This record gives sequence, structure tokens and C-alpha cells, in this order.
Amino acid sequence: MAGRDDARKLGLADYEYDEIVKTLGREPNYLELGMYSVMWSEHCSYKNSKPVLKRFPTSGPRVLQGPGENAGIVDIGDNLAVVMKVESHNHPSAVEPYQGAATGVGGIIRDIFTMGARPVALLDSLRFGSLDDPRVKYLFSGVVSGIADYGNCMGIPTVGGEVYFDDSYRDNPLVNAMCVGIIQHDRIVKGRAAGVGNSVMLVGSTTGRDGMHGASFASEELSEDSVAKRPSVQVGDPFMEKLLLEACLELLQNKWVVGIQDLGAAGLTSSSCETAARAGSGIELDVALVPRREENMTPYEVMISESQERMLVIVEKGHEQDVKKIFEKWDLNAVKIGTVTDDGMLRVLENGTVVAEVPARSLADGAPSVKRESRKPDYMETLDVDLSSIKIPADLNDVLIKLLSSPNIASKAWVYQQYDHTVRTDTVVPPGSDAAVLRIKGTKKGIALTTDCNGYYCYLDPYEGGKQAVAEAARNLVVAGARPLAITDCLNFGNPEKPGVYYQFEKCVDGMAEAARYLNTPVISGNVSFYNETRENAIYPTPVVGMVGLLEDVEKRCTMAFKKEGDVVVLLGENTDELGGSVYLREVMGVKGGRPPRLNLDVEKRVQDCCLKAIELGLVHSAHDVSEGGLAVALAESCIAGNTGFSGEIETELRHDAVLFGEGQSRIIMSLPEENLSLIQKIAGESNVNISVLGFVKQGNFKIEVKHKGVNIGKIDIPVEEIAGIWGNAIRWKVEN
Amino acid sequence: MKCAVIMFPGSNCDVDCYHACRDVLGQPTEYVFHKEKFSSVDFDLIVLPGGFSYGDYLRAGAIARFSPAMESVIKAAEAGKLILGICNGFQILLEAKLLPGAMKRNRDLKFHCHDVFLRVENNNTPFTGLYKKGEIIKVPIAHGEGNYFADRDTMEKLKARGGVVFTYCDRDGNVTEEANPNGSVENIAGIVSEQGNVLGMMPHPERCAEDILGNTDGRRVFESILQYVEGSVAHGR
Amino acid sequence: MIINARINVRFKSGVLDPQGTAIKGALKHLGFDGVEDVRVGKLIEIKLDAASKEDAEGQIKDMCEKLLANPVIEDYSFELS
Amino acid sequence: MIINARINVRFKSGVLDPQGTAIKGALKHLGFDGVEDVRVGKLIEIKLDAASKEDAEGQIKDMCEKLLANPVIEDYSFELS
Ligand SMILES: Nc1ncnc2c1ncn2[C@@H]1O[C@H](COP(=O)(O)OP(=O)(O)O)[C@@H](O)[C@H]1O
Ligand SMILES: [Mg+2]
Repeated sequence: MAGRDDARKLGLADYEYDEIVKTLGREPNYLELGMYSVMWSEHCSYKNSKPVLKRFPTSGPRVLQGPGENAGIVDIGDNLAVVMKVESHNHPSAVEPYQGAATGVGGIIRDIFTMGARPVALLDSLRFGSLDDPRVKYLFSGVVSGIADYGNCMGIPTVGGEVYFDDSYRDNPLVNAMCVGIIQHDRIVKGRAAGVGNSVMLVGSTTGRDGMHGASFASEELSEDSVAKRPSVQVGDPFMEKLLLEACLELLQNKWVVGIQDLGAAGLTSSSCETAARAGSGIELDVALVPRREENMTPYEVMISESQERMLVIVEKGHEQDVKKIFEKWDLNAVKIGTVTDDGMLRVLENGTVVAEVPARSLADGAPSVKRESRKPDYMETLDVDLSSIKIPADLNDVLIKLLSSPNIASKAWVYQQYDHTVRTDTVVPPGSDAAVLRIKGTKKGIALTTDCNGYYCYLDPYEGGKQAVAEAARNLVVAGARPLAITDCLNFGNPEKPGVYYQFEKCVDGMAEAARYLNTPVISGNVSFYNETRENAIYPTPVVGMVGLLEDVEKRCTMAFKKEGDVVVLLGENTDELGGSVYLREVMGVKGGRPPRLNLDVEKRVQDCCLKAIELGLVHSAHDVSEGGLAVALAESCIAGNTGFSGEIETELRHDAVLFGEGQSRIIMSLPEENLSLIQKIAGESNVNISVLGFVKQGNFKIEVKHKGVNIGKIDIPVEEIAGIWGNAIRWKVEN
Repeated sequence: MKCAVIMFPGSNCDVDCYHACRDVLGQPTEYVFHKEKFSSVDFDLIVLPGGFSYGDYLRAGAIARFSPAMESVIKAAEAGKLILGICNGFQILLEAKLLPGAMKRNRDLKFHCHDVFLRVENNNTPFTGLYKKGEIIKVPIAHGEGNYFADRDTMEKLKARGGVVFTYCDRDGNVTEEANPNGSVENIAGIVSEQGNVLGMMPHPERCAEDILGNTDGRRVFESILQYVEGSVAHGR
Repeated sequence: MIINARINVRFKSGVLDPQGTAIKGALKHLGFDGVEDVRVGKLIEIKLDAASKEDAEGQIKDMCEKLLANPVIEDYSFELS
Repeated sequence: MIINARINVRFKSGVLDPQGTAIKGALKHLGFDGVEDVRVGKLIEIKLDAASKEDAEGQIKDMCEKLLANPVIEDYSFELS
């Protein structure tokens, strides 16, 4: 039997141990305790976050599957649906960037095809320290090639994502991977072990000692001995996963498949108890039947190994041979390891002798949730910045160049050109614009995909930052011509046991929930990653929003590139004098602090609706939202993307650096033929959206003048070729020098 | 024209090639699983698609070339059937010795996914008849091991017989070092066999064969094949 | 003096070696039935100008730890000549 | 009997080795100025059940020629133990 001391060593709190004893009516043995420790880790149980996650809107007319399954599902009409989910692999990537990131991708892909869906796209949301640090370069290059090698080998295009660099992520990078699949409604499969007497089979790779305790590893702070915990890092085998994908999709065509579940964190333990708990059944399995690649593995090791590329399949009794036949075709293992029972227990045998027996539901869902203390962190009281003391630089060309060469704004081509983003021949808007667009063959439809989060905003004001992450994601879809449908999120935070971190977490969720409600984009799946901190510092609160949008007619898609000389360029929305949280204030002026830009959801919604209408009516040639770097950067990006110039003028009463580089929300720039201008103005008027003419697409320079009462107060004038080179090569240059 | 697309374990452009042959070109197309053999009379065109057969473990294409389907491919090649190897398919053709040379990892060790410009060096092949000689086309690449190598002797022979079909160039058609994405000898992007019926190329024509993809420069590879095959039928060859 | 180092980098035992597994499969397929296990590692050969053999040894060790092997999943060994 | 074979596969001299070049650059960058050349090859370790050492030798040679090395660019050598 195992006691409290063992429990503590496995990371269980005393009250959790007591709860286990109460549930079992006896002391657990060491194997049982080990299974509890992984299942009740934060990573698997969400014990710190569950009550807060309830604040998200999770339903809607299009939601076919909300949180709780392996991935969320949202209807897109034509009997088709999008399946999506995002997941973190932060800690493994901090220790072994290449394999950590690769296996993160592998895991999220399994979550999608577990539902029966064909994975069609990947996205990756990444955060690192400053690229001036050699170790950061190593982590960054390793993570990117890990993602590339896995996704590329799978033949799933990586079509989008984001990368930010900030010291707060130096020791604890964030690696979040999102996968999106397409499925027919009648093909949806769930992770359920139903039907007493049905067979439980293990398919795919063999089981080794790799990745023991990965779930627990993800549920504690990183420290020096994290490196010593090497077995927590697995090696990915994308080739095996590709075979597994094809075999599983073939398998799932059959009605006699009852349920299927991938083996992720906590391996066989989690997949068996979760499938049983969902179906209200039990499972009896014998570890001796599990195909292994190492000798002398104990039941404990087999039950919690996180060897990759494995799935648990529950099939109607009598169809075991059919399963084997399909997997043999793909040169894969398929072995019956147990049966479904009706007693609600997860019973583990070794060569017929019971070695563990616990209620499946208590393992899967029984972790006592903890109400953490939440207190506004002290730093938030000292964020005010007196803007009047900040002198506006005279050389605005120089400011623009500095912004465009900041790795946070510069082109991410160095990253996404290592990803195969054109395989499957569906990518009709590749990475580089605001959102990627995929066509869906056999229909007129398209889907748009993006991930967004400004962690720095969330640090300055978690509530506004959370709201903004959702709004920006939606805005990025809208400028591509898509109607936002649903969210999958990855909530990356520090140690939740610290009241300040918990405050950030709650406020971010509240902000996201409010925006999600307002913009009709329910949260259908997600992931929480806590303990992203080292002794010295926690990461910025980083609630990454992955969003999918629908284009009824994919021919109506839009990109950010200026396309035609002579087109008029307009701004939807209003300039503000906000500078807080901007890249300009922090990276160019060296001032940390201020309030992030406010977001008025009502205005946001109207701006988005107006933009979408204009695109759907075919009135515009380009659309691009204003985000990091402000209006000047947004205009410059549209120029660079279109390989053309711009000439314009802004009349304002505001600080001209705020107008050019401030990151005021709910703004979109569009270019259009001049003859469409009055119509757009009319639409904007009807939607009660501010619209103003900024200038014209014009060969040559990027040129903009800011005037106050007709008098020039600031000017940018610079050849597009020059800024294109700087923006295009900044990251390559930093990594390779 | 009857087309076959071979599915090796780890192929992932099989669906794209199938789509190009069947939906874009409108020709009857079948998948052939790597464990199957077929008869060379069954097909006019056999496509070896891109991807990562056997994970590209050991060397790209090294393990795939031993599959039963490859035995049939080799026989079909001997029988003069058209064989098109794209990306991983090209690598397999090299390993199977249906084409000379070998492939190494890209010079910068990175996977490259972006458009490149190609110069059509030889339009007198079944695969390039609809291009002009010297024409510059834009085609995407997506590979980590496209660094073509052949020793000097082999290169001399290859060039002498017009075996070089595509080279990487800049937008003006200059075959320069900067325009070489992977370090290939003499910027080689695609070569043809001595009999002219086996083509291997790293760039992906099937990814730029439709308007909706924003580029149709690759479509003529497939149309050239079709024209050639229909021409052969008409001439009773 | 010029020293030639021959470094072997291998996955630690217990770490999955997908390449090895695939090659084993291929060899069996080719009829080499006696193959029981295949592991694939890296062979790195370095020509080094060093002050002495000891100096070279120190440097190579350093290189392995800093760059050539990842201690999280790999072991290394080397010989000098 | 069980034979352990240690096979080295290297690029032929004259064939440029992209990985070696990259590692050399990285090592120089890390301050290992004495590095004059780096070549990266493969180390393939095979556990083989063979009738005799000679049998094993023949089999391994066969494996190298058929699969493990590509004669267009690579050489191989091996040791048995
Ligand atoms: N890690 C990444 N992987 C793939 N694509 C990326 C990645 N980071 C950025 N991108 C792509 O680069 C473009 C610019 O990204 P970003 O600056 O984050 O856009 P936005 O500000 O509109 O959200 C987008 O198309 C995005 O998908
Ligand atoms: Mg944007």
C-alpha cells in the first residue's frame, strides 16, 4: 500500500490523498496512486481552472461538439463540419525544442483524427525570449524545425500562426499547436467505451519508457532539475503517425467501431479511464498484452508511459480481426488488451492478476477542484505612464524602420517557409496575410484560420487583453472575407497558486468570454497550461485564441496586399491617442507600461460587419486590420505585400505618433476602386462606422503626411523596396548572426 | 489517358496528383497501393507523388524503391510508359536508378516551401511539349532534400543528351547561385531519362494547376503529357 | 598538431529510434531475417588543430556537450587519432 | 550466434556535405577556432543473428550495398563484434 509520503512525492496534496482513500474505501497501492497522480495533475484534470472555464460561452446553433471531447466541432453547412483544437507543449520544448515541438504537433493531430476527421491544417502560436540570446536562437530554430518536420511529413499544411519575442518567455517558451480537420456530420466518432463485452484494442506504436510523467512535468514550474527529468521528453515518429492516421480513418468508416481515443498525456491510464467515464462503463485490461519495445516494464510504467503514436480503439465484440486486417495493411500493430465492463471500474491486470482497481470516473473527473485565491498583482498599480513627457521623434522614417525590423512586427517568412503550407492544394490564401484561407474541394466554401494573442496587453490589463485577443482573431478572419464561427483556446499562464497569476487568469477569461459572446464565437475546445514560470519570472499571461471562420463563397476571399495603382485607401474605424502597450512605446521609446488600447465591443462588431459586407459585395481589393505597430505599419505591410507604394494624408487633432504608431483598436484599412467609394461610405454610414480616406495606392514610395489644421506636423516618406528588405529579412538576420 | 498514382507509405501528395489527373485534367485515374503490382499495359501515365515515403528515413526514397509497386514501375519504364516523379517521387526514381544522380539535404539544412522560378531547358519531352524552350515559369517547391548531385561524368552525359529539363533561375531567367534554393548541381530542378519517358522534378506542378491557387504554370506539365499520349495513340505508337 | 576525432552520437537506450525501426523493417523485407535490432546514430568526424591530445579531448567533449549531442535524449562517445 | 555490426556511412570525398559545413560554421561561431573540417555521416548499429562471423560479414556487406549506402554519393565501412 502507498501512503501520504508516496502521494506527496508524486505531487498529490494531502487532501487529494484523503479523497482517494475515501473513494476507494482503502489505501491505494502504488500503481493506483501513480495513476491518480497523473490524472489529477493540473494538465489532465484542470482542477485549478475548471470553475473559471465555465464562464466561456460554449454553445450556439452551429456547435456540434463543445468542450469535453478530444476536439470541438462546428457546423459549416453542406453536411460538413470543422473539428479543431489547440494544445500546448511548452515544457517539453524548453528542454528539447525539436522533439518537444514535434511531439506537440503529433499530439494535436491525433486529437483531430480521433474524432474521425481528416486533418487539413495546422497552426502554431509561439513565444520566445529575445533573439539576441544564443539559447533563445537555439530554442527558436529547434522548435520551428520540429514543427516543420512533423507537420511536413504528415502532409498537413501549416498555414498560420504567430511568433512573439519577449524576455518574459526567455526560460519558458510557449509552443502551442492547433489542428483543424474537416468531417461529415454522420462520420463523427466519440471517445467512448460503451457496450459491455466490447473489445478494447491498442493500435499503433509500441510502448516504451519514454515520456513517463509528462503530464506532471507540464504541471510544475521549470527548474534546473527539469533537465534531469529527461524521460519526460519523447521522440516523435511522424511516419508512424501518418500510417496511424490513414489506418484510423479507414477503420472509422465502419459502424462496428464504438469509440476511439488517442493516448496523450498520462497514456493508457487517461485514455482508458476517460473513455470509460464518458460512456459510464468500466474497462478491464491486462498490461501483459501491451506490445512493448523495452524489457522488464512494470505495470506502473506501462500504464503511465507517454509513448507517442498510439490509439485506443473500442470495437464491437467479434470485430477484432477486422481491426487487425486494416492495421496490417498499414504495417501497424493492433492488439486486444481488454474489454468493456459495466461496473464503472478501471481494472488493470498483469497476466490475469488484478494489480489496480479504481473507479474510472473518479480517476477521470474526480480531482477535487481548487478555488485559488485571486488578487490584483501589485505591478498593475504602477503601470501609468505620463505621455506628455514623451517627446515625439522628429525622424519618423527612422521610427518606421525600427518598427518594421522588430522581430515582433517583421515578416515571419523565415518561419512559415520551413512549413509545407501548400500541400493538399487547398491553401488559397497562404501564410503572410491576416488569416489563411483554405478551399473545401467539392463545395464553393472556404474556411479562414488564425491564432492571436497579445500577451503584453494581457499583462498590462488582463481583462482588456483577453477581450482584445478574441476581437483581433475575429478581425483577422473578417478581413479575409470570412464570418467568424468558433474559438479554440490555449490559456498559458504562470503558477496558479500565486494570487496575482490567478487574477490574470480569471480576468483574461472574463475578457475573452465577453468578447466571444458579443461576437458570437463560442469556445468549443481548448487547453490550459499553468506553471509557465521559472524561479525569477512568470510569462506574460498569454491566452492564445485560435479561430475559424467561414466563407460561403471562397472566390470572395480577400488579402491584405494593395493590388492596383490608383485604388483609394480608406480607414474603417477611428484613430485614437492611445500609445500604451504599443510596440512603438516599448521597443522604440523604451517605455514599458501604460494601458493597452481600449476595446469597445459594440464599435468592433460594427466595424467588422461593415468590412465583411464590403468584401462580400466585392467592393474592395484589399483589407487589413491595424494591429502591432499601428496604422503606419499596417499601411506599409499592405504596400510590401502588394509590391506597390502609397501616398496619403491624415488630418488630426491627436498626437501624430499615436495616430501613426498607436495601436487603437477596431480599425481596418481597405483599398478599392475609386468608383466604389461612395457606396462604401454609404454602407459605413448605415452601420454607423467611421470611414475616412487615407490616400491612394501609388507606385514608388510609402508616403504619408500627418497634418493639423492643414499644417504638416509629421511625415514618412521612404521607398517601399527599402522597407520591404528590412521587414522581410529582420528575423533571418537575427537568427543567422 | 489512364493515370496511376502510386501510394507509398508516407506519400502525402498522392491526393494532389490524383486531383490534378482526374479533376483538373479530367482523365481516368487510379491509386495503386505500394504492395500491389500492376501490368504496364494498364496505364499510360504513372505518377510517383511527393511526401515522405517511409518517413524519408535513411535516405529519401531509399526504402520505397523496394516496394512491389516499384517493380512494376520499373517494368513500365522499360516498356516506355510515362513516369512522372514529383519531389519524393523524384527521389525514389533516383534511388531506383531510373534516373542518374542522388539527392542530399538542402544546402542550408532547412525545408523550403515557396515559389521558385524555373527555366524550361528542354521542351522536347513528353512532359514539356507545351512550354517554350527557355520559358520561365513559377512553380512552388516544398522539400528538405532537393540538393541534386551527380558527379562530373554523369553531368556531362546528362547535359549532352538534353537530360536537364528544368533549372532554378531568377525571375528574369538567369540561372544564378542566389536563385538556387537548395544547392543542386548547376541549379538542376528536373531531369529526364535517356529514353525520355521518365521525368523527375523537385518542384510541384500539381500545386499550381488551377486558377484558384493563383498560378497555373504547372498545368501544362499535365497537359503536355495528355497531348503526347493522345498523339501517340493517334499515330498508333 | 592536427587531431582527427571520430564522434558517435546515439539515442539513449529506451528512446524510440524511428529510423532504426524503419530500416529494420526494410531489411527484413529484403530477406535479412536475422536482423534483431537496428539503431541509427550520427558519425561526426572533425579535423581539429589543437595544442595537444589532451587539449583536443577537452575541446571535443565541450563541442559534444554544447552542440553535437543533446544530453536530454542522446549519448556520445569519441575516439581521437 | 549474435553479431553486433557497427556500420559507418560517409559521403564520398568530393561530395559536399551540407551538414558538416553547417556544423563547422556553428562550432567556429562557438569559439572553436581550431576546427578545420567537419564531416557528418551515419552510424548504423545492427544486431544480427547469423550462422558465423563470415556469414554476418557477407550479409552486412550485402545490406550496405543494397540499402544502407547509396554508392552514388556514399562509402561505407563496418566492424563486427
Ligand atoms: N509561427 C507561425 N507559423 C505559421 N505562420 C505564421 C507564424 N507566425 C506568423 N505567421 C504568419 O505570418 C503572418 C503575420 O502574422 P501576424 O503578424 O501574427 O499577423 P496578425 O498581426 O495579422 O495577427 C500571418 O499570415 C501568420 O499566419
Ligand atoms: Mg492582422
